[in-house]
Amino acid sequence: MAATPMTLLTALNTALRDVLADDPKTLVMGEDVGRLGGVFRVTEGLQKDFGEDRVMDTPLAESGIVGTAIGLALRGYRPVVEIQFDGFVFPGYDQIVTQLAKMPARSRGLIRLPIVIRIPYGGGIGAVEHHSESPEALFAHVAGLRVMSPSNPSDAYWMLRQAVQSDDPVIFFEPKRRYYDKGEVDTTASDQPPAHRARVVRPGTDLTLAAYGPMVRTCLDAAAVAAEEGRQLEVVDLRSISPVDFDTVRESVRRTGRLVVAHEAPVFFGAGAEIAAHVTEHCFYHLSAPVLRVGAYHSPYPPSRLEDEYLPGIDRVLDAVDRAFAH
Amino acid sequence: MAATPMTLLTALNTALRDVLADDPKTLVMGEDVGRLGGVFRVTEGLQKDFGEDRVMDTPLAESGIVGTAIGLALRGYRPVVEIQFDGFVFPGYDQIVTQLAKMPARSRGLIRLPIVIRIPYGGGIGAVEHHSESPEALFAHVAGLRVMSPSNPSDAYWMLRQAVQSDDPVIFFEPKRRYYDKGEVDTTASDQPPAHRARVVRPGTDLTLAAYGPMVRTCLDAAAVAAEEGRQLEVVDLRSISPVDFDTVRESVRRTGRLVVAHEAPVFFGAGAEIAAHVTEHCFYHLSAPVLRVGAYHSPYPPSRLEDEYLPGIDRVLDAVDRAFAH
Amino acid sequence: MSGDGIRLLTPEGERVTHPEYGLDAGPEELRALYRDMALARRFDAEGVTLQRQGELGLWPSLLGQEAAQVGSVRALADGDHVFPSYREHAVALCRGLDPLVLLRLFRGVDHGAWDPDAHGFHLYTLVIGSQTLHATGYACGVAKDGSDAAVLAYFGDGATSQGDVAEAFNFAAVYDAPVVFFCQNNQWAISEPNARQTRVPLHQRAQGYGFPGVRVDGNDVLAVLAVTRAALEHVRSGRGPFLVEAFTYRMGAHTTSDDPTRYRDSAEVESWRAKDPLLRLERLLRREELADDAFFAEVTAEGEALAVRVREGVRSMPSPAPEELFDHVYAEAHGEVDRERAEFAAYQASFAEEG
Amino acid sequence: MSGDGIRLLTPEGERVTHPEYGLDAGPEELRALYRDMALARRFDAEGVTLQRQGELGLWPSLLGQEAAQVGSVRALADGDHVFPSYREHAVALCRGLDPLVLLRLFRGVDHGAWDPDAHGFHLYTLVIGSQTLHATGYACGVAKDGSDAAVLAYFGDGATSQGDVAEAFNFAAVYDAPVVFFCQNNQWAISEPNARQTRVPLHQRAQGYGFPGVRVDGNDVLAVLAVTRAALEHVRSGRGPFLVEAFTYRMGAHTTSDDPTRYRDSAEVESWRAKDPLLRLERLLRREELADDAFFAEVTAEGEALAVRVREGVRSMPSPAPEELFDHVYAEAHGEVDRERAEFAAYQASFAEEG
Ligand SMILES: Cc1ncc(C[n+]2csc(CCOP(=O)(O)OP(=O)(O)O)c2C)c(N)n1
Ligand SMILES: Cc1ncc(C[n+]2csc(CCOP(=O)(O)OP(=O)(O)O)c2C)c(N)n1
Ligand SMILES: [Mg+2]
Ligand SMILES: [Mg+2]
Repeated sequence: MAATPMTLLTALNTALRDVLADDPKTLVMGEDVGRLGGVFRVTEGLQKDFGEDRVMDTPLAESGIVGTAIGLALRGYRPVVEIQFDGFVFPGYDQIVTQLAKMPARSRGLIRLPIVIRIPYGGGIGAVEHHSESPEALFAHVAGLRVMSPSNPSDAYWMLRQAVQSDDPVIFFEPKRRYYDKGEVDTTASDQPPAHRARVVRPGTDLTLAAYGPMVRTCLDAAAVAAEEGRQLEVVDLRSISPVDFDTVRESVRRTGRLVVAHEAPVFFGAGAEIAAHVTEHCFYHLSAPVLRVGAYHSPYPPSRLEDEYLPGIDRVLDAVDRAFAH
Repeated sequence: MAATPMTLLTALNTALRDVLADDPKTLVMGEDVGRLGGVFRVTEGLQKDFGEDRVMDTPLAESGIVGTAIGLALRGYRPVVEIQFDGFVFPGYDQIVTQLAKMPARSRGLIRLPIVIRIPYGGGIGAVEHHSESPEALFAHVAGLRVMSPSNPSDAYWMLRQAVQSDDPVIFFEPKRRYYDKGEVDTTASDQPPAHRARVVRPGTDLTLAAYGPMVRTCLDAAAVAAEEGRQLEVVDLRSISPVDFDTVRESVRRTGRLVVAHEAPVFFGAGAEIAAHVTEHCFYHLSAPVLRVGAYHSPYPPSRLEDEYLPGIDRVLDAVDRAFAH
Repeated sequence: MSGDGIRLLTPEGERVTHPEYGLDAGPEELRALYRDMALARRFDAEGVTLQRQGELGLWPSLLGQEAAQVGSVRALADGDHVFPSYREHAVALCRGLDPLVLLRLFRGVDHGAWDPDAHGFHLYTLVIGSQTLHATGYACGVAKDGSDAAVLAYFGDGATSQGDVAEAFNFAAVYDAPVVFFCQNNQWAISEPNARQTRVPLHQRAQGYGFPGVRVDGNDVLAVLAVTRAALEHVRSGRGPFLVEAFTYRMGAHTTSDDPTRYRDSAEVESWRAKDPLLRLERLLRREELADDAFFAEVTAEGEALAVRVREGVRSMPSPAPEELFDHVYAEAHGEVDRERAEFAAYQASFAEEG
Repeated sequence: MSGDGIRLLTPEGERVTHPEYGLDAGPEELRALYRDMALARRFDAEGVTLQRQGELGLWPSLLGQEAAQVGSVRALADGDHVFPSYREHAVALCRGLDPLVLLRLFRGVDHGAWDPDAHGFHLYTLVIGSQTLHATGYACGVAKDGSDAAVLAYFGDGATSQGDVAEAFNFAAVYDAPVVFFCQNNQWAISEPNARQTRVPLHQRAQGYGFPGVRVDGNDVLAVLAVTRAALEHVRSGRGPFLVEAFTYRMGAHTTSDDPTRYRDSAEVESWRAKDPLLRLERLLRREELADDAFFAEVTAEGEALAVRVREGVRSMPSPAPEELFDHVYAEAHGEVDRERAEFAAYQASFAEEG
């Protein structure tokens, strides 16, 4: 089968449909994932086709959802959990950090917990409080979790499939403001690189722009603008932030000599810090300028009328690029 | 009154006693803080002297503790909450992140939540799982919280007093393996620098060692060893990691040209990343070597027989120092 | 205690008695309750309209829950304190909150930044269940103060599944906190019916924590008022918390983003329309000739005036200044915020220069 | 249902009947129960001793809770699955876990890394209450599998305050999960007595979630066995969860780090000593001549042999290899772990070179 155009949302739905069909041990669970198909419709139609036993509406309790998913995984199931919005993952954070992340190491590998926790995340959709956050750094610091975020429909499909297949717990951040982005998805092209490999999505020679999830498109757009001004920016889609594919990033930076990291999350203690610190340590003599970070401010996600100021857009990315060249 | 020698533990107990005596709105609450005086005895004798209404044994539920503390603060009280061990803060994480940190900004400053959350943290005491962790980065990334950790008895006393006095929520990390360290405390010397100011605890010229909490002593010991080898390391006790006193760190690094950051927490996405990223950006041309980070590994805190390998000790700090000089 | 719960007014508008709960309400009070509900309903409808017109980002309609909200809030004394969830618009109005202040949240101008002390009405809380713990802590503080104020905490049927609500029940019980837990069981948590949240009627939950819980017909404003009054009296007397389950129905969508036809039958909605809270009070007022057409016309006119004020106010609502991003995060200076504020100012200024 | 709970054997060793619960136990079974309890007690005492000698980092003694643990675990079938807390040493022994494997946790050699499937005995869980949700999810899985296995989840009186336990109760109730929640109410959560955790007897908690809860005399191994059997039968039949509150007493310190004289009276401890679970079964066995001195001597000798094996095994327990730090964090390769493993190896090698 050739590639089909679909939205990122449909790609996710298709991936879930395919994993449910492939493996009877796979389950989908969360608030409103059944009859309603989730508030974003990522799970649309799944309960109808796979039954209430496989696609479970749960009580409204995130700790309960994650905790029971762990129990189901201990029994041999592979739950794919939906957290309704980024800001509502925290009641489940204890189960994620103290149990899901640690139980495999606690048991010296005797226990594996193949659980995927899907979290629609990020802002830019004009939502009320708690519906626009980017808490990925709070998971990446926790050993035992894999943390990833696709930026386009094809990756959404394949990375979710890989996440479900992985025997490790995966926190799967879905860029909700890109749900309706369209792209080609070839559901038969199973020779995909693993989710933890970054991808150069636009080659360039003058500066490396690293991003993941919703900011990849922003960075591509920024690179297009910069190209008009004669600067060739290389854009790296990290795809995964635990682990980070530093090989790809270092290789790029050694060529370009400059790096800007962009994410929606606040800069302070964000993913950009880890990437800047690591790359600087390992590419010290290749850098013509310090690694610069672009992200939100050290302030809670603001009311939506301020989100354009809060979130880094093309202009702020280009401003950082300018500053990197000014060095 | 002149300075008195006391342990860090006694300094904390004295600070709590003094704030309870000074302000009738101050409360102490948590599991076992009353009759028992806390599992470490930080609250010893307080319930006896101030009554059950001011020093409250709570049900065993961290979300409940933090959530009711917020309610008490809304009513005008100033609760000082004890979380029994680092690894048990996570059931309360949702209330801390979504309510405690955000309610002040949510209300545009109409609400202030002067709550201190004390957390004995860090390893090296031969404990079982969940009793040795260093989760401070998971709080520092969250806007609205202040995050600090004293390294010695005098700071323990004064920083805790300042934390209680602050109108902002403070996550107060106590270096439990330093509880029995002794030092001079002058409880009358109220002209203390604010908790968010770092302090150069050992001046030096060749390299800056930045640390906080339990690692300050380790770094001082490392600096003493290095001095014998003719290297003059400057040790900066950060004291606070949200905010970080970058002025002091940059000033030091501009003089020494080299920086090593050490903490017990895992390096990956840890506080060292933020400090390295920031300092590199702002001192790019002053650095003779990349900023190096020393910390634990990306692995859950291990069984105690492995903690000496897991935790950074003097040798690992000195190894990083060597590597910084090798550049 | 099963079925629709304690009732003092039938859907047909007839007053009935209950062995334990009674209400001695004169014509004026009855008319005032009707007016509260009617204004809330009109305000709510305007919220839906404004959202459809793109003036609001979101609106969670209270349609159908007017009696549950008005009956409960009108049981309060001035010094009492309310902890709402996010759908308590009628409660907000009755507490005296300016509706335009409330609408700032839904327009995205702020997060609902009213002064909780001004009206004894805490901020809306969107993280399900969180506020029940704040209410409990606040109530503990009230008791410590020796005040005889009481606290009223609102939450939904879905919220009862959250650990925080269970912890709030237990803390309140252990500390004898003067808090009434008021659950508006509107049968749905977005698309999930009660059966997905609980095995038993929700008021039973209280028994397991050692305090009383009752179910009241949430569409009967008189019963809600009577039961909430009794509950408040109970908690004020130092006997600890009390749970009221108001059995009602969410007539509209969960919010304007929701499409309830995907998950529930219109027959169910229709069956609840017959129990409409306003209609039954109107029937009583008319049958007993406690209000005439002029009264209803007046209330309608008042509602229209409110709607006009709200509409115009929302449309002309100023957006916040971008610098606000940095202003309220901390009470005291924070180096990171200060640095970012300065960078932001410089960045903004660079456009001014360019432009 | 109040007081000490359902009882089939008095502290004086007399069998009594109960209208709902009975136990048809022959001499062999009674002796086996005694042996289980005696071996657990001896093992536990050795744990305390080894900690005092510095061989273990910590030991949470089960002294006094032998009947609660043995009675409940012996009600299980082979394919059933246990989710313990951290004090269920008697349960572990009865499930067939090698005591030396268990002791690795307390020596700091591992975190308690046994294979949960080998004995239907999950890992110890130190974060209070967490395991009740795992048990519930596991039970949901059991039901999905169409298996008639049951799940038994242990937790303490303090744990009942945690939101996770409430959520577990509710999930299990809503999903009709075949799980018995077994609360060992040993009266204390470290220094906090029941009164600081709950307003009502804990078994009542279940009612609020719509499933049965009973209190059993936790120092009466026969009653615990009978009640747990009935509870397991209940959950196996598809009728959803069941809560058993075993009313018992923590005779020792919370753990070896604790000093209970700071917060409780010795008179209270003494009053519970009179209800000793072993003593009362011994009295029964002797009175009814179901066991003789030789039997008791044999059990004592067996206990001593166990203690010797444990002592020697602990002392000669190898420490884990440092590389283990990196081995189990992920099932599949993770770049950060790989890099740190390599750095660690190089760093270790640098000492070897130097030395
Ligand atoms: C912790 C948390 N999880 C999920 C959500 C998303 N959410 C918003 S409202 C809602 C349903 C709430 O139902 P209920 O408590 O019955 O209140 P109602 O909306 O019916 O008034 C959900 C799941 C949330 N706000 N908070
Ligand atoms: C979430 C959490 N908070 C705090 C602790 C510290 N702690 C360990 S045991 C304990 C008391 C537990 O009491 P209970 O549930 O009655 O069990 P018992 O120890 O009596 O067997 C506490 C507070 C913990 N382990 N986990
Ligand atoms: Mg509802
Ligand atoms: Mg106990």
